[in-house]
Amino acid sequence: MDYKLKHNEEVIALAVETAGDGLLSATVGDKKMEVAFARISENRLRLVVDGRQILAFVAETSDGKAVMVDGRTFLLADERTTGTRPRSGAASGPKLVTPPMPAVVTQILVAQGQTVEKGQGLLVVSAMKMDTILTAPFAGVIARINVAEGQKVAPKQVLVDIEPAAANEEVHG
Amino acid sequence: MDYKLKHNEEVIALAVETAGDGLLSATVGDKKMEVAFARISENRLRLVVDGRQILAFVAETSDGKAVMVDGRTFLLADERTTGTRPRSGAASGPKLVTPPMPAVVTQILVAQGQTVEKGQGLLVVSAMKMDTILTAPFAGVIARINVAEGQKVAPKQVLVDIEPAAANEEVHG
Amino acid sequence: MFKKILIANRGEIAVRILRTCREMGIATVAVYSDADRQALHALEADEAVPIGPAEPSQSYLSIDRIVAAVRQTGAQAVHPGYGFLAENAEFAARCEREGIVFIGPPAEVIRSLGDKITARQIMQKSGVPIIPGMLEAAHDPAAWAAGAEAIGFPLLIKASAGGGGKGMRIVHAPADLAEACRAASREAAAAFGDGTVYLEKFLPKSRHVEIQILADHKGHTIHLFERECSIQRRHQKIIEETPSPALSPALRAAMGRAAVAAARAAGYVNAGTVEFILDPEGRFYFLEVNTRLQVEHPITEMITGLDLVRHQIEIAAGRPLALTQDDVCSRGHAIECRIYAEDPQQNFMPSPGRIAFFQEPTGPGIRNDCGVYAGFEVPVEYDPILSKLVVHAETRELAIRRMLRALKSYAVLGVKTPIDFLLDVLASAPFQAGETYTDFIASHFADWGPDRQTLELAAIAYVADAMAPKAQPGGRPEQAARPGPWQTLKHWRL
Amino acid sequence: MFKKILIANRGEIAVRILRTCREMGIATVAVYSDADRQALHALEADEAVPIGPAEPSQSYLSIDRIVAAVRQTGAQAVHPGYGFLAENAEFAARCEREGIVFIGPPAEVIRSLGDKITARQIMQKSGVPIIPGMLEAAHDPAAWAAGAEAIGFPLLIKASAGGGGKGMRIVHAPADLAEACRAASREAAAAFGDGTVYLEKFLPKSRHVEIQILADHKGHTIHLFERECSIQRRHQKIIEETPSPALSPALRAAMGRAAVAAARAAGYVNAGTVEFILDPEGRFYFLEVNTRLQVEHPITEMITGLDLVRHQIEIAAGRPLALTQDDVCSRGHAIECRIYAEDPQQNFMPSPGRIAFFQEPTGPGIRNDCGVYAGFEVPVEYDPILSKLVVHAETRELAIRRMLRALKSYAVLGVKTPIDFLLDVLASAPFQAGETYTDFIASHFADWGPDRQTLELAAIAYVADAMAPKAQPGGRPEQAARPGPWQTLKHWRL
Repeated sequence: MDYKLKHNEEVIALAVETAGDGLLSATVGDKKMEVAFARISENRLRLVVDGRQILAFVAETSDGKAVMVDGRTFLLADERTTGTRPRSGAASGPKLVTPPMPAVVTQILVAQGQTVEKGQGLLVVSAMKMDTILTAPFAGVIARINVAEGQKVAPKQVLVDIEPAAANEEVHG
Repeated sequence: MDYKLKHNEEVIALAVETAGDGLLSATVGDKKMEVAFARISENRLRLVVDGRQILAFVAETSDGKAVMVDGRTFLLADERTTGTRPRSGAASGPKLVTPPMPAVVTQILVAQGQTVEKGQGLLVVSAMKMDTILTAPFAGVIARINVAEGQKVAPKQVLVDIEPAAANEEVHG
Repeated sequence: MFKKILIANRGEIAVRILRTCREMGIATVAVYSDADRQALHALEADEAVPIGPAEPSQSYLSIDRIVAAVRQTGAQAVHPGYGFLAENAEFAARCEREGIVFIGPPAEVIRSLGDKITARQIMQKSGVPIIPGMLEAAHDPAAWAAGAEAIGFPLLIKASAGGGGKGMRIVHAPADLAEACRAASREAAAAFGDGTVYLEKFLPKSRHVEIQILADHKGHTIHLFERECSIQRRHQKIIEETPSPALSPALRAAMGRAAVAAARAAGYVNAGTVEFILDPEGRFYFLEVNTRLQVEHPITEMITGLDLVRHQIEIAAGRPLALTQDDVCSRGHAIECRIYAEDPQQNFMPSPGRIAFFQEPTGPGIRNDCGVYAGFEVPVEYDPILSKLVVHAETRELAIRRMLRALKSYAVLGVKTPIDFLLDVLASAPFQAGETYTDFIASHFADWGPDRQTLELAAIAYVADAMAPKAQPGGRPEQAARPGPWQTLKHWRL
Repeated sequence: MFKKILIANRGEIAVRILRTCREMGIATVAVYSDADRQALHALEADEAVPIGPAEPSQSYLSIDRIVAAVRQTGAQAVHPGYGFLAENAEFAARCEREGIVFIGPPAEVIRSLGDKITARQIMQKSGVPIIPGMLEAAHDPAAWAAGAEAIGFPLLIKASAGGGGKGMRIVHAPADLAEACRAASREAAAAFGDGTVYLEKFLPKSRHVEIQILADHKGHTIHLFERECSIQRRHQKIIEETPSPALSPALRAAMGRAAVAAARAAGYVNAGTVEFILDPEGRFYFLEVNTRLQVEHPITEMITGLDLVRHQIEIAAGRPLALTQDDVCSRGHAIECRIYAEDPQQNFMPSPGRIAFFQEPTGPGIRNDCGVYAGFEVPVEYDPILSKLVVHAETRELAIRRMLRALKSYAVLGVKTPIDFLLDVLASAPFQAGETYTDFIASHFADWGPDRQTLELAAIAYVADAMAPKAQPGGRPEQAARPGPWQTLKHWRL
């Protein structure tokens, strides 16, 4: 069975063969690994990979499975089951006005109908004492402001709609 | 609503009135307590009892609920839902040949058909490096030995049946 | 001694303070905002008082609400922790007026040390070396130019009321000076309500070394050695250690004396920290005094064996400091790693959210000052610190190894943390060589990315998790359910 | 240094040893019996080798199987922990023959110190005070009577090969002597395969004080101060502390010197413990040498800041001990409570079973050496120790308060533990006064029962648990599911 697991923008392809109860072999790139595995508890697995025993911690999150091995945690999602890409500030692309993390809108710097330059500050969001200015991804006119000051917002949520100035297509989300 | 909770051999009677969502008043003996409560997680509850906040830990076990408050753990069972008494070495009574805790039979000291005195050693069980000799609760004849050396045994399990010597009724369990 | 203390803070520091209170037999009152109903500090206290909405200005920063909570519960003293109202002179003064003991220095001391220009003046008068630069505020381009002329470039613009990097600018050339000063002043005015800025020499290759001090009401002042805090991201410390790899015994003694002199000059009472900049030639300069318990105080506790919070409370209760300088000795080496909810791959952007799984490291010489638990929703409104992982061992090398082991066994799933980043920093040659300068992360870890090989193992774990039978409703995995003697027993004759 | 070490033990001590190995960069091999497939030590090691059925004689006590596991994994050294094969001279000799490093003293030293009569002879020859009594084995009533005549009553019969209270009898009158000797001899023969007994004076009001020693291959031997281990139930320690409340600095120095002399006399190498009986007049007598890491070694680590397991491994690797006696100093006070799976209400009867919920205490100065976790089935076959809770603080009083706080936050549900019993012992006046004699529990806590008032609170918690909404399948309690902004967000336009 093949798995395609997304990690950030990258896809890790594994060719997996089961080799009896609690045994599998996995090929990643040109590396083949023999693996024995067993569940210890809901969130803990015991793996033996090429003779070395590893405790892995796994938990479901809203964006996929968080998997920790040797103190390193990765957010992985099965490409087959994810319609959209895993959430990520970078992944949302430069065309949307959306916060990079869950945050609170602390200041709105523009008004509906206002013309903005590319890179102009539109609003300030704050998360955990860190302020971030969200800027216009392209020049245009503010078509709609979808949030108010004090409001909680989340990644992928479009905070401001901009009507592009030039021949650009309109971008919502 | 009234609760009768068993703790060892004792029954604790609580008269409980609910006073809205997450509020109750409980009377134990002649003491009435006002209680606010909320669940934090599967095994943790937050209580405010007469103004003092308490974290309580609760888990289901095979013998009832284990409840920890201030470092003290109690095994409690609702009398209405427990047909038998909570397991306890003492509770099993002196008439049965049964181990006080889960254990392994390490030695059998008598044979079927043998006559035994009250207090005579019948077998040795061992748990966690501690040996315990189980003795005859009354004089009689060994009717049946229900276990073998090396076997795991648990409380309430009758290891040896004794036919009473005198007018005693036969006791199985 | 106090019967009841209110802790005007949240998270790990509130939890840490209430534990010492409990050990001292003092009842504890927690305060919590709407976002913190289920926060650990609110759960673990003897009483917990709601003080308003999530927004800090309406809860943890609201002097009126904190004072009302003190009145309501009958607490005799307030411990402010760090952050929030900890260095707010107005709060300390209000407590003084209302007869509530503020566990920290007098309001007047907080006020004068909180103004950086005033603090520089105090230090200079008492012979504590300060960074070359201005001793007066400057409000116009002419004054800035004159100051810059005397100091030389590169220089640093700083806000006198400042902190946390706000209103701070590095200027490399005279042409940029005026505009940078104006921008810094605007930023300072917005952040602190005071746009006053001043100029200092910028010391590019430097270390941040601070000295812990303790002073009682009788003026008896001692220091508890240094903490090296050079490793920072976004002007915030992320790894601290003590002893500093840069200090000789003679330099340590000199800095300790300077810190005690600085505290005495300011009329300091209670626990405080004197921060210094240390240049590569071993010259040190006063930076500022933090008039509160420092985030990184646990490493000092590890090497001295002292409970700083207990000493704070005892001093606040008017007791004389029983320790002399000679009583205090340093043993071994301690390191702290701050475990923030943040993404080291995205410029340490905050990462609030629900903690789906949480397992703390344990073992000899490991301490984790923690404010969260599995199932807790880390709020977006507050500082992203989840816990401070602290180790203590016989030597620096052993402490690093212990920290590596501890980090490798620390599972935080559901929010991002810098644990894997910290693993790579601790394992790096420059860190192990003690080359800990303030530009450390920019110099060595600017383009850090996660470990490839472990990513592959994690992918395998993902697959194994999908394949391994899941837990039954009872919470017991199926695996453990293969019939063993204990399962079988249930069906036996009872 | 070794590349790989096999840990021939289980539970908390195996976990503790493998952590130090990991910090030293040494790969670890765990061994486990069928009952321990899911045991923590087997999960945390780099490799885990099954060695047979649950029955100790066929797994952890099987020299052949342990040696086979060493061969199979290529380990260079074996750490035996405590118990099982730790003081088995035959196992140490087998390792020596096979070129496997045994992390402990030479087999010959284990052998001679394991025989109590031989050990007494060695000590007497080198001037270490021994308990008045016989220096030769006695096998018949005439010899017993002669010995008793010289010693006086009450006296103690002891098995020369003995330990753990087996083959031990107190005799108060000459009439009981012969029969008691015969019974003790039978018991010793059954337990140790050697029925040799001897007689000693019985010291009724005494303390058990032991000295930790470290010795390298060059004969350099130091001591790491004492541990007071008087509080015992069923001849097993349950609370240990250091410093002992009974020792003056002069007595501490004298006992330290005696312990070093004892170690030297025996040709001791590696870590060991010299046990003494201390009478109320401050006279001390050699009891025995434990030729292994002691269960209660963590309290010594707390006050000295040293990692004893690391020193054991370094000595075993042939390194000279870098420490001198003057390098070692004691700081603060440390206490250990042993958390057994046992029922303090039923004469500390073992209580194996499944741990349904488990939450360890945390905070400054707290260490919990632990071998179990939530969901683990504590096996019936082995020692009932679950963990050792250790605290360290500035003074004895503060250490007691810290331990009380730690115990109050330690949740072990599913098996019985003595946590509430320990709470009452630590809070008692005789314990706080340092009146810790070996008869402590019999004298003060013979009819202990659980706290009534807390039982009522627990009953209320039972009711609240029945009433509070239970978790949804996702593991999140319904309570947290009241719609907040983060829930709502999911339905927003993406």
